[in-house]
Order: sequence, then structure tokens, then C-alpha cells
Amino acid sequence: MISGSTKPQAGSPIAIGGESFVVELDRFQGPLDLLLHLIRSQDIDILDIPIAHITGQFLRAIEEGLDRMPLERAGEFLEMSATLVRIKAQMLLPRPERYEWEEDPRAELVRRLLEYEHFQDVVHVLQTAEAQRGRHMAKGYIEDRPPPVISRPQLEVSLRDLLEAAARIPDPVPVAQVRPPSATVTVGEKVSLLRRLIGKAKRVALERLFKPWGTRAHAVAALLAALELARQQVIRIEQTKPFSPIWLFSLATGSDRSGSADTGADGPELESSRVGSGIEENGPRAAGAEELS
Amino acid sequence: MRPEQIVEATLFASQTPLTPAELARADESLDETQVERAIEVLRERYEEDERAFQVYQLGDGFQLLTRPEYAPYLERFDSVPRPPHLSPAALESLAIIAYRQPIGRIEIEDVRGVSATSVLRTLIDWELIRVVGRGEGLGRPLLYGTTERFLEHFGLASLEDLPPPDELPVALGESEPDEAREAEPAAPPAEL
Amino acid sequence: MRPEQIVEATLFASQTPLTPAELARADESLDETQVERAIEVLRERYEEDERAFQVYQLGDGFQLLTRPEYAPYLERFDSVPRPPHLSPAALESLAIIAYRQPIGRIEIEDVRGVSATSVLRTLIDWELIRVVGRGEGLGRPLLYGTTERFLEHFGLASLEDLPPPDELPVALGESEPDEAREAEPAAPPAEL
Repeated sequence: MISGSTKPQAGSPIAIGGESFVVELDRFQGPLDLLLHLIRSQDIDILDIPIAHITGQFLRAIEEGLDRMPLERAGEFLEMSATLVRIKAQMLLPRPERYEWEEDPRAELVRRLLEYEHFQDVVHVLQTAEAQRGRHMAKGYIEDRPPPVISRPQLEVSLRDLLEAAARIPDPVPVAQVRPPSATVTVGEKVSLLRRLIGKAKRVALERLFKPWGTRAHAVAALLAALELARQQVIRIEQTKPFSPIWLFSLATGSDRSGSADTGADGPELESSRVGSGIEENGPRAAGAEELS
Repeated sequence: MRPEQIVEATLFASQTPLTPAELARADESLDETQVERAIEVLRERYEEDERAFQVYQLGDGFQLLTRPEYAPYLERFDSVPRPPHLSPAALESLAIIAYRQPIGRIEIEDVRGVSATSVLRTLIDWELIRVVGRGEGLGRPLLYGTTERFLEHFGLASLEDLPPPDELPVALGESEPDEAREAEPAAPPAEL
Repeated sequence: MRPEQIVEATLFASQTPLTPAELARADESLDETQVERAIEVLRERYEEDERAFQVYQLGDGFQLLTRPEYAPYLERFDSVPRPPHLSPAALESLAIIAYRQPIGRIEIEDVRGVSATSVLRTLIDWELIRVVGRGEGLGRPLLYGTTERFLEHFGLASLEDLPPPDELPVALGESEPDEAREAEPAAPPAEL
């Protein structure tokens, strides 16, 4: 939010220029929403957007809110500002250089805005339907008076169920494992392990060098190995803040392996496609004939 | 026992919508056609007698619900928690999916201009949408569509209850994928 | 809206019997006498119209229920209220709390890897766990522990009756159903 004092209502005119330009960025679903708001609230013809004007307003609107935004959202607004600036530049090209058959640089943006506006209408339809549905009550709408504890139905859960669940609890991470004294660990071993790992990946978490063994000796050896290789300028050690993971970066030149964290987003959704209609969601209640099926 | 009495008893006892096939399970003598006729009989009787409830169609199922004009009275009671109203972000994605299904995440994000990953997960968790297939192209992306529960949540008998795109204030020039809309004969309006 | 319509809507929507005083809460215009009169009106109408349900008095409350002659139809459905059971998620959290109490939500989530908020609420509703204190650290998080009812439910005299974690496999092996053990060829009696 850019300024908390005044909340502009949707459709209220935005003061242009000067200090009174107040837009709560949080209120908008995204760059298209904000853009549409700017256009609608100033009675601008969507088919003939004054790009320079709107771009200026858009940039000012996001300027302050941006650093308070999660990176991903900020990126979405920045992408739109880049688009606006590009269109503005294209519009400034001297006419003769643009051919008649060339599309208006604003065309794609207008198409997206119209499409977005269209779905805002659908949102409105759904909201109305949702509100109407909320006025129909089903049997069981009026809540059970909580029965006295004594009369509660017995839970159908046995001690065995509980113990089985307990057996599934993963062990707490051991603080230190007892190892036979013969299993010594040397810095040399860690150096060659690190060299092997760093050969395959551009960066390696220090943790990987000792986590599987879990003992302090391994951690110390790993750290010494890392320091040794850093001294030899094979790797660079980085930690962004205290207690955050320590990363070891290969200094050898290689292809850039910038992470792509968001790609597999579709995967796990399949698994979560059923959320229990069971007791966990709804809490206990006298089951009616709800299980009719 | 007349069919409409059996159907009435079953509808009355259920807290969730039941399809004609499910209702017919109450008695060997019943088939789906009879169930549907019985529902019609009940609807007319309730209408005539000004009962406080009516049979409504939600998706493929039928359910006894109170009429909307009684909401103010019932809201005075402690009620069981009902599904929350959907957030604007969820509604936006849902609107796009409802009209463009089957549709992939990328296409939804293109329309909204923002990431849809977490919203999609929420909608799946609430069983308002589900994966209906995989698209062509790179990585064969998952395609999403709306569920029965979607219809129930919005009190719709079918997707046809949603206004056709060209009747919305901002109509889009391009034609919408809506063969499904013409395929089925419109079900009797649920009056919701 | 006539009193009997308001009373009908309320009776319909309620899962449990409501007393005339409770029913009268639906509207300022109603008092107990009017509610009772409305119930009489409804009863007569349902009788006349041969509805599948009727208003029954249970204790000092009234409830809409199906008539007994429809029981055979309804019994064909899977509708008998079954004793509720805990979901695997709830059970898992309960196990973690039983063995690690007092423990905060964050720690439970760390072990389970998923949110525990709604599960904790369920367990508290069932009085299997309760808040036993507050932890150190940021926000002084609530700490949960098991209750008397937890012990009662699982037939434990005290928490010490829970097998120590490292004996769990043994404990589970011992409580194997007896038939399984009897199926095994028994060690030949010494005398043979």
C-alpha cells in the first residue's frame, strides 16, 4: 500500500500529478487490474489509451509499493511497466517509419485489457451466484448444541491406531550419533568429496558434506575442507545471513545454472486433489444422513 | 408408498445433493425417469403449499434447501461453518477456468497477468476445480476444469446457467469454446 | 411470512430438536405460544398432505424427522451415523503430541511437514488434547498436551503406559490380532 490514509474507492477519480496520487497497490490483483483501474477511473477510451500519460501514472503507482511486495508480485508489476515503456517508445517512432499494415503498438495490450475486463464481469456473475447460494440453507445448517462430553459418541480409534501413528513419526534429528572410534574421518576425504560434487554442480551446500554422517567430526572436517579449497581458489563460500545454509560455489567457469524453482508447480497438485470431507475438515458433529451416496 | 413420498423422504434425510440415480436406489420400483417426475411433483406441491423449502438442482444432484427469503431468520442461529467466500484471486482464476476449460496454468496466468500456482492449488484443495487432462506441447501441461462441487458452491445446475460470454457487459470478439453449451438441452432452471 | 413458515424453515434447517423458546428466536414477532400453535398447523398439514416427514417432540424440543415407515428405504443408504474416527492426519498429530508433549504447533508441523492448524482444532474439540502452557521464544507459542480423556479413550492409566518409542515395533507386533498367531503352527507340545 502506498499510503494508508485515503482509500480510493473503485472508480473514484485519481488525482493526476502532484502528491494526491494515492493508490493502494495491495488492493489490486495484479498489473492488469491496476491498469484497468487507472483507465476506468479517468474515463479513458480503452481503444485509444494515452500511453505516455498512463505509463507515468502506472510507474508512480508502483514506485512506492514495490519494495514492500514479495519478489514474485513485484516482478509481475515490473514486467507490465516494461511493456508500457516499450509501447510508449514505439508510439514515439516517427510516423513515416511505421507502415500502415503495422499493428498499433497498443493492440496487444488493449486485447489483454479487454479480456481481463471480460473476466471481471464473470467474477461479478460468480460473486452474485455465490451470494445467492448463501441464502439457501440445507438441513443441518443450524448447529448442534455441543453435546455434553458424556454423551459424545465414542471415537472409533484404538490404541493400536495411535501406536501405529507414533511408529510413523520420524525420529528427531540426532544431535550426535555414537560412532565406533575406528570410523575416523579425514579432511582429505572431504576435500575429494567436495571436489567430486563441485565438479557436477556449480554450487553445493556445505551440509551435503557431513549431513549423511551426522557427526561433529564430519562437520568439522567438511568445514576445514571447504576452507582449504577456498584458499586454493577452487570454491567461494557464501552465507547470506547467520545460520542460513552455507553454499560453496565452484569458481571454475561453467554454464550458468540459475535455479528454476517454479517449474514443477503442476506436479504435487494432483496429489492434493482430494481434501478429506472427514472429521479433520469439519470438526466433530453428529453425522446426519450425510453419507448417503 | 408413492414415488414422490419415497423421493421426499430420501431428499429430506440427505445433507448433500443426490443424483436421480442415487435417489432411485431407495427402492427397486424406482428408475431415474420416475425420480425426475417425482421431483417435479414435489416442486409443484411445495410451490403451491408455500413450503419454506424447495427442491433445487445443484450440478447433477438435487437437494432440499430453504428458500432464500428465510435466510434472515435462520442467520439468527449459530450455524455450522460454511464454505468461505472465495477471494478475488480465486474467483478470477475460477472465472477463467469456468469459461475456457480445459485450460492450463500458463493460459490462466496470461489472462490474469499474475502467477496462478498457489491459487490453483487452493481451488483443487476445495475441489472446485480438478485436473481434466494434459495439453499438447512442451511438458504436456496439466489442464484444469470445474467440478460438480463448483456447481454446488455457486448454486448452478450446470455450466449453462452461466451467462454466455457475449451477454456479459464486456463481450469478447473471439468465439468461446462452448460446444458443450449447445450439446445438452437446458435442464429445468433450479430457481436458485 | 406466516409464523408456521418461519418455524418450518427453522425446524428444517436444524440438526437437533429445538425448544419453542429456541424456535421463537427466529423472529421478534414470535413467542412460545405462537410457535406451539405453528407446530400444530404444520403437523396437521403434513398429516393431510401425507408428507414423508413430520414434526416430532423429543424431550422438550421439536424436530422434523422422516416417518418411521420410510426407514426401510433410507436404510438402503449408507446413512447410519457411524462412530466418528480420527483422520490419519489427526492421529499422527495426536501421536506426536502424546510422545513429545508439551509441544507447539510449529514443532508438530515440522515433524509432519504439513499444516496442523485444523487438526489441532479437531483434537481440541474432541478433548483429546488441550493447551498446557506457552513456550519460550517468539510469540510465546501455545503448547499442547494430552488430556484425561485421551487416557480414558485409549484405556491408559497414565502416559507411562505408552510404550517407549523404541519399543513401538515390539508393542505393535504383540497386539497383532490373535487369529494370526493361532494360524501359525504352534510349537509342538513337549509331551508329544
